[in-house]
Amino acid sequence: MKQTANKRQLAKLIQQVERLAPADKPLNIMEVCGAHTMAIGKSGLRQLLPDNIRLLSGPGCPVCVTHDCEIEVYLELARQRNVIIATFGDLLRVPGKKGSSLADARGQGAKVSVVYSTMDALKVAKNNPGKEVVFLGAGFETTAPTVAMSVIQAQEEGIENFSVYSLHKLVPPVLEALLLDKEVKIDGFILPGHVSTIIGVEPYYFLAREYHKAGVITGFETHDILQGLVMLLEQIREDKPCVEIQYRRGVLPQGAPLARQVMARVFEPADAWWRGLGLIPKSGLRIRESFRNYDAKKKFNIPEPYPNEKEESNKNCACGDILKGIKLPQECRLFGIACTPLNPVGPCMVSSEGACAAYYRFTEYGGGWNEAR
Amino acid sequence: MKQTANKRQLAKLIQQVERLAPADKPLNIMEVCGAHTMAIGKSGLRQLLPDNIRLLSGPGCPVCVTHDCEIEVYLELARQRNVIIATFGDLLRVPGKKGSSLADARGQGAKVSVVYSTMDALKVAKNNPGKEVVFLGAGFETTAPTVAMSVIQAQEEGIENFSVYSLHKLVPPVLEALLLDKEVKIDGFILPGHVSTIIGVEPYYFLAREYHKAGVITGFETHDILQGLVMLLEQIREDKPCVEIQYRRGVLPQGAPLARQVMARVFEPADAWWRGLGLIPKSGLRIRESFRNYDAKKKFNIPEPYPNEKEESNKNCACGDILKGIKLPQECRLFGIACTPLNPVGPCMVSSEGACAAYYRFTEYGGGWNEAR
Amino acid sequence: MKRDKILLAHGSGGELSRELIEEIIYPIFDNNGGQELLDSAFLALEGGRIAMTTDSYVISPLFFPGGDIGKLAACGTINDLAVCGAIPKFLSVGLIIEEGFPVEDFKKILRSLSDTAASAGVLVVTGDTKVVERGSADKIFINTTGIGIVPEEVSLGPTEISVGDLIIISGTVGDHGMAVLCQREGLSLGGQIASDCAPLSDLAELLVSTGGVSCMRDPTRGGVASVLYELARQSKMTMEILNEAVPVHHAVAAGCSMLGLDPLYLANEGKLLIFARPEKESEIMNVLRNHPLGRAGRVIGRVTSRDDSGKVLVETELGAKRILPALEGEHLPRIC
Amino acid sequence: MKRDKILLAHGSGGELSRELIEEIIYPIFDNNGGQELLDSAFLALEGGRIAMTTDSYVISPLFFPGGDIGKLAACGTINDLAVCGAIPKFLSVGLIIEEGFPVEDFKKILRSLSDTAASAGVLVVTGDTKVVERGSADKIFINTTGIGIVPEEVSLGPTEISVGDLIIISGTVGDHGMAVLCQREGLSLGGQIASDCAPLSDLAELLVSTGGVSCMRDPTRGGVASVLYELARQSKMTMEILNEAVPVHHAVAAGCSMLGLDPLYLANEGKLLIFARPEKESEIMNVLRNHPLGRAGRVIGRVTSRDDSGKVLVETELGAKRILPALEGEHLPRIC
Amino acid sequence: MCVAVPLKVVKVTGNMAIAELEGISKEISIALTPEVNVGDWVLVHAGYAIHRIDNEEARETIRFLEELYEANCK
Amino acid sequence: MCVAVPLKVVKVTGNMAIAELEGISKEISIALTPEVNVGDWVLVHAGYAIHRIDNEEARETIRFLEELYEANCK
Ligand code: SF4
Ligand code: SF4
Ligand SMILES: [Mg+2]
Ligand SMILES: [Mg+2]
Ligand SMILES: [Mg+2]
Ligand SMILES: [Mg+2]
Ligand SMILES: [Mg+2]
Ligand SMILES: [Mg+2]
Ligand SMILES: [Mg+2]
Ligand SMILES: [Mg+2]
Ligand SMILES: [Mg+2]
Ligand SMILES: [Mg+2]
Repeated sequence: MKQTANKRQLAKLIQQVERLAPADKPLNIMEVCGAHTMAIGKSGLRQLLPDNIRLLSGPGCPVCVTHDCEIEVYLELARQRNVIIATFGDLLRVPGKKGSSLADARGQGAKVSVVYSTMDALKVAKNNPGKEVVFLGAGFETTAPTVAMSVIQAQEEGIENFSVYSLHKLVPPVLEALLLDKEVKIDGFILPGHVSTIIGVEPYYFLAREYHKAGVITGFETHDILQGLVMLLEQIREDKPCVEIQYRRGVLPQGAPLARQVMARVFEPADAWWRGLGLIPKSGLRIRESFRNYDAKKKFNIPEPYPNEKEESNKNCACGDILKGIKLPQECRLFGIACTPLNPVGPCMVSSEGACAAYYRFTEYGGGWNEAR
Repeated sequence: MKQTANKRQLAKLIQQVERLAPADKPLNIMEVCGAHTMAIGKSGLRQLLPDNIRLLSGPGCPVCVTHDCEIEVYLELARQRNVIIATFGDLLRVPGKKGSSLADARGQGAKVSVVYSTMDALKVAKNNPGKEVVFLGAGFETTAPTVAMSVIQAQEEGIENFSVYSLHKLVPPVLEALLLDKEVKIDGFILPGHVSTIIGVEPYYFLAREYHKAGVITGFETHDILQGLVMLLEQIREDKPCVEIQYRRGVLPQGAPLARQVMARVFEPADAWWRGLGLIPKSGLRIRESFRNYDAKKKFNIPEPYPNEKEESNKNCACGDILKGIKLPQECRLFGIACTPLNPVGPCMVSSEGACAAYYRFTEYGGGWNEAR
Repeated sequence: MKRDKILLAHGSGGELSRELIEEIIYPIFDNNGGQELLDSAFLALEGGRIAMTTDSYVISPLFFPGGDIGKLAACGTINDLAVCGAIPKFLSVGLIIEEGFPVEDFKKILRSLSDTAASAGVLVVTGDTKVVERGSADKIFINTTGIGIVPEEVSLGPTEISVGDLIIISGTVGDHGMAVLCQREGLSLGGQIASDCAPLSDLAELLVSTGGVSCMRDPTRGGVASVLYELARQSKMTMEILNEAVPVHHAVAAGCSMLGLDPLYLANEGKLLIFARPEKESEIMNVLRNHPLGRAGRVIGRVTSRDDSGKVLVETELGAKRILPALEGEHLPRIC
Repeated sequence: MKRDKILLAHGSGGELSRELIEEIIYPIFDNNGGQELLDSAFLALEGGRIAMTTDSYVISPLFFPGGDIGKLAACGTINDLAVCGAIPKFLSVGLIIEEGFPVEDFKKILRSLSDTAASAGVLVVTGDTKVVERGSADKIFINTTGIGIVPEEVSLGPTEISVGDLIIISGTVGDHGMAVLCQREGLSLGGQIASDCAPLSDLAELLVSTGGVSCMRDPTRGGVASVLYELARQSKMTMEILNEAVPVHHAVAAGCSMLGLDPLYLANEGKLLIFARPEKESEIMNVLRNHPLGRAGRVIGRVTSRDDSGKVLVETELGAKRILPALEGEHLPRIC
Repeated sequence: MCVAVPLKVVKVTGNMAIAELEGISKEISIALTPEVNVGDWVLVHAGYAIHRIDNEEARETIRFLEELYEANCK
Repeated sequence: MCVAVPLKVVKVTGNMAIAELEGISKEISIALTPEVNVGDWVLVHAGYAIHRIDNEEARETIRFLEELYEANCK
C-alpha cells in the first residue's frame, strides 16, 4: 500500500512543475504540515525546484507551536512528586520559556513516561495507582480523536488517576490567522494529509472563497508532494483556487465523521496561544465540562487563561512574519544569536525542519555550511 | 568510660575462676544475652575456662528467637506494594519457615529500609507519605522503650503511615520457661546487662527464690564477664543463690522507671511464640488498644494468634533442650544436615554465636574445623 | 557546557554526547595527544603496540532476537578493537547487577558473552562483580575492556581517509536497533529480523590484509549517520552517500515507517563501515562477498573533497543532495 | 547455588560472593587455568608479561572524607595491579551515569580520578560514557580496567606463601570503611579520620624489590579478615594474627563500638597486607617506616602451618586463640 | 505533522486489531474505524486506525504513476 | 543481646543531644533519660540514651581492676 515512484516518474513530475512555474513572479507555497516539511527535507526537493517557487514551512508541527508559557505549566506539573507525565517523544526536547525541556525536568527528577499512544498512557495510569498520570495532549485534528478516545476509555473503566493536559491545536484557524495579515505573501497551501483524513475538505473552503488562495490536500511520498505541487500550480496558473485532494487514498471529502464525533464529545474549540504567533481565536481544543475530571487544568487548578503569562514570550521572534512569507530567518534579530537549534526560541527553530532551523543548518547565515546542490 | 583490663588483671581473674570451680561436678552457666555470647566468643574465654565449667548460650538474641511463622507474616507484609519495612539490620538475614529472609524478599522487590534507630524509621515514614512504613519491633526490654517512644512520637506528630509489628520478647518469662523443665541442668545465669538497665533486679528474684539458681547481672567487657563468673561461682560454692549486680556502672537496682513507664504506656504483656521454644505465657509485648492505629497487626488485619500456623515449625529442632543444658547440638537430628549457618532452622543456629552455630563452625561435628586452643 | 545536569541525551551518541566528551571529559584526561576522539587506545608497550578499549553495556531489553547483553558486551568491545586494526586478544568483564536479578538470566548472559569471545579467539581474563540495591541499577550493566595486538604495518583512522575513498557498508543497516526497538515498543517482528550482533574481528582482519582500508568503524549507537558525521569532522572531508545504495532489510524499513525513524540512525552491532582505496574496490568486495558477515556488503558512497568543517551529503531518490544532520538527543519514535 | 536470585550479599565480598564466583562465574569462564581466584590476569604478550585487572566502583556516598569515587576508582585498580607485583601503566575508564547527575560533581570525580592516576604515573588511555534513566543507576558507577607490566623476576601470590611467613599490615585498619559508614549512618567524624584511599604502587614496588614478599593484597571490601580468610583457603595454610597487634585508629575503634562492628571487617583503600619471608623482616619494616603510606606498618601475625582447609586464628587479649569467621552477607550496623 | 502509516489488518478482536507491514505487526485500536475488517489496509496514527484505505482510491495513485511512466517512455 | 555504648553528652537540645566517643559524635534522643546534662556519660542503645552513668559506680569497676592489679603485683 506504500507507493513509491521511480526516478523517471519523479523527473517527469519535476519537469511538469518547471513547466507550470510562472516565469514572471516568484510563488510562495506553504506546506502546512511538519510531516511534509520532513519529507521535503529528506528528499532534497527544495533545491530542485525552479528558483521562483519557494516552499515555506508552516506552523504544522504541533509540538513546535506549543506555547512556551504552557510548557512552563507542564514542567511545573512534572515537578510535583505525585505526578507522572506521559507524553509523545516529540515533546521531550521542546524548551519552555526558561530554556529547559521535559528532558531536563526528567534529569532533575521528574517522572516522564514516553509513550507512543494514549493507550500506553492509560496503562501507565493503571500500573501506578498511587500516582497522577497527566498525558500531554499535543497534536492537531489527527491526534485529538485518539486522545478523546482515551478520555472516554478512562471514564468507562473508572481510571481516576488519568488526566489530559490539552495542548491541541486546529489547522484551519491558524491558516486564517496567517492570511488575515495584509502583507502576507502566500500563494497556495500544500494542505496536511492526515489532518484532512479527519476533517475532510469543507473546513478549507474559506481559503479560496475568502482569501483566493490555492490548496491541495497532499500525501507524504515525494511523488505525492510533486503531484500536489503540480495541482497547486495549475490552480494558480488558471487563477481558479479551490480545495483539491491529491491524497485520495488517505482522505475522503467528508473526512472521518466518527472520529470528529468522538473529538467533539470530549473537546470543544477554545482560543489558544501559539508559540511565535500569539493568541488565535478558536484555534485550540479544551476538555468539555462533562469530562472535567479528566482535565488536568481543572484537576490541578491551573488558572486559565494564565493572566500575565500569556503575553508573547519573546517579542523579537519573527516567526509570525517568517511563516507569512514576509521575512526570512536571517532577518530575525535573534537568529543564530539568542536562537539556535540547541536553544531555540520560536517554532521555526524548535522544529528541526522549521525554516529557521533549516537556514541555520544549511545556509551561510547559520552554522556556516552551505546548502548543497 | 569504656574500661579495659590489662593481661595481668585478666589472668588473675581466670585464676580466681579456676580456684572457685568445683572439682567434683560440672557446672552449667548460661549467659542469657547474645551480646555476652558475642563477647565471650570474641575473647576466646570459653577455651580458657576449667573443663567443668560449661558456658551455655541462652535465648538472648532477640532476632534469633523470632518465630519463623511471624517471619512469614512480615515477609508477606514486605511483599505488599505499598509497604516499606523498616528494620534493624540484625533481622535482615534471619530466615522464615520457608528458608527465605528479608534480604531475599528485598531481592525480589520488597522495599526494606535498614535503620539504626526508630527515629530513622519515623523519618522514612515522613519521607514516604504515600507508603505504609512498618517497623519490625524486635528486641527485649532494652529496645522496647525506644520503640514505644517512636509510637508516642508518631501519635504526637500525627504520622499516620507508621506502624509497629511487635515481635518484642521479655527475658524473665523465658528463663522461667527453661527452668520449668525438671531435667534442666543450669546452675546459674550470667544475666543480661542492658535488659537489666531497664528492669532492675526485682524481676529476677524468682530465680533464686523459686528455682534456687544463682544470678549475676553482668557487663560486657571481658573482665566484667570474668568478674560476673567469679561472683556466680561464689554464690554456688556457698549455696546462697541470689541476684547480684556486677555491672553497677550500667544498672541500678531499681532499673529505669521512666523507660518502663513509656513501655507500659504503649505495650502490654502477651503470650508469645519463640523460635525453637514454642509458646511462652506472657513472654512478649503487644501494642495496647489505645495505640491500635500504630499496631501493624491491626492495621493490616493480621489474625492473632494465627491458628494452624503457630505450631512448632520444626519439631525436630532440639534448641529447647540445648538451651536447658540437656542436649548438645550434635545430638540434634537436623544439625549439620537440614540445619547449617547458611540455612539455619532454630535460634541456636540462626545466631552466629548460638550454640549450634558455634559447634558447627568450631568443632569436629560441624564443618571439620577443630576449635583452636 | 550549558547544562548543569547530565541528561539522557549526554549518553546517546549524538550532539550532546560530543559536547560532554569534548568539553568535559577530554580536557580532564589530556594525556592522549592527538587521539582524543578515538574509541581505542594505542599503547606502546615493549615488544609491540597493543590496543585497549572499554565499553559499558546498559541495554534494555537484555534479551532480544539475535542476542543478549552478554553477546553484545563481547561483540562491542571486540569490534572496537577490530575496527582499529587490532587483533583482539583479551577481555575483562565488569558486572554491576541489581539485586534480585535472576541467576538463570545471569548465567545465560555470561555464557553468551563467553561463547562469543571464544568464537572470536578472545580470552576473558579478569572480571569483577558488584551487586547494588534494587532500584540502584537497571537489572545488569556490563563493562568489557579489551586489549589486542596491532600489527606493525597497520595504520587505520580518520586521518588516513583520502579524497576518493569509497564508503562501504558490510551489510543491511539498522537490524540491531530495530530488533531492540520492536521489543521495547511492543512491535512483533514475526521472525523477520534479528539483531546483527556478531564479532567482526575475523572479517576486519581479512579486509585490513588487502591493504586497501584507510579507516573502519562499527556503526553502533547513533548508526551509520552518526559515524559518518563524526568521521567527516575528524577527517575534515566531505562525504557523500547514495540513499538508495544503503542496504536496508524490508522489515527494518517497515518498522522505521511505523515508528517514524530513519534506519541510518539505528544501531548496528555486526556491521563494518569501511573507507577503502578505490583501486582496491574489487579485492575488498570479494572479501566481503566471501565472508558470512559481509555477503550483503555494498559501496554506499565516497569521499568527495576536503572541507575544514567536514560534512556528509546524501544523494536522494530525486538526485538532490542534502545534508545528513547529526542526531540531537535520543532517537525516539515520533508521531509527528 | 541454592538461591535463584542475586542478593546484595552476593556482591559483599563475603561467603555468598565466593559462592557466586566459584559456582557460577568461574565454571563459565574456564579459560584461566589455575588462576581463577586471582583478581588480576597475567597475560603472556610478546615482549613480556603484562597484568590486566578490572573493577567497578559503586560506592555511596560518592564523596567522603579523604576521597571520592573517582580517587577510589583509580586507587582500587592501581592497587590491584600493584599487589600482584605489576607496575601499573594504563587505565581505561567506563562511566555509567544516572541522568540528572550534577556536572560539577562529575568533573570533580573525573579530576580526582585523573590526578590520582597521574600521581602514580598511570595514564588513562581510553574511556566510555553511558547515561541511564533516572532510577536505573545510583548516581554514577565507574569501571576502571588497568594494565601493568610484570617484571621478569617477580612472582607473588597465594601459592608463594610459606609456613613462617610474617603477616604485615602497612598501617591502621578500617579507616576507609569507617569514614564512609559514618557519613552513611549520620555519625560525625569531627575531622578525626578520613579514608586512607591512596595508590600503593610505589610502596608495593619498593617492597617487592626487597625480594622478601611472597604475596600482597589490598584489603578492600570485607577488610583484613576477608582477605586473610581467602588467602588461608587458597594457600592451604593456617594463619594466626594477634588481635592487639592490629593497628586501629582510636576513632575507628570508637565508631566500631558505636555501630557494633569489627574493624577487621572494614574496608581499606590504602593499605597493603603483606606476606613476608621472616629473614627480610627488618628490610621490609624499613621500607614501610620510610614511606609516607607505610609509617604505621606492623607485623600482625604469621603463617603457622599447612592445613588443607586453611584457617585463620586470632589470639585474643586473654591469650586464647579463636577462629576468625568469614563475613556472611553484608557488614551492617547491629543493635544486638 | 502527523505521521500515519498504511498497515494491513490481519486480526480483529473487538476494538483492537493486529496490523502489519512487511511481517512486522503491531496491536492497534480500531475504535475510531469500527468498519474495518481483516484484509483491509488502514492508516495508523499514534496506535489508532484513523482511516480505512479504499482500494480503488489507492489504485488511483498507482495508475497516475503508471501514466507518468508511460508518458516518459514515449 | 542489646548493644549499648557509653558516650559523653556534649550538647543538649530539648529531647535530643549530641554525644561522642573519641571525637566521633552522634545525635541521640534523651527522651528516656531527661535528667541528662552536658558532661554526663550515658549508655546509648539504638539511638536512645537508656541510662545515665553514675561516676561513682563507674569508678567502682576501675577500683576493682586496680585492686586486682595490685594483688597480682604483690
Ligand atoms: S530565529 Fe528563532 S526567534 Fe527568530 S524567528 Fe526564527 S525561531 Fe523565532
Ligand atoms: S542444629 Fe538447628 S535444628 Fe538442631 S537444635 Fe540447633 S538450631 Fe535447632
Ligand atoms: Mg570502545
Ligand atoms: Mg563500542
Ligand atoms: Mg565503536
Ligand atoms: Mg573486583
Ligand atoms: Mg529496575
Ligand atoms: Mg580487580
Ligand atoms: Mg579492587
Ligand atoms: Mg584487591
Ligand atoms: Mg564507548
Ligand atoms: Mg537514585
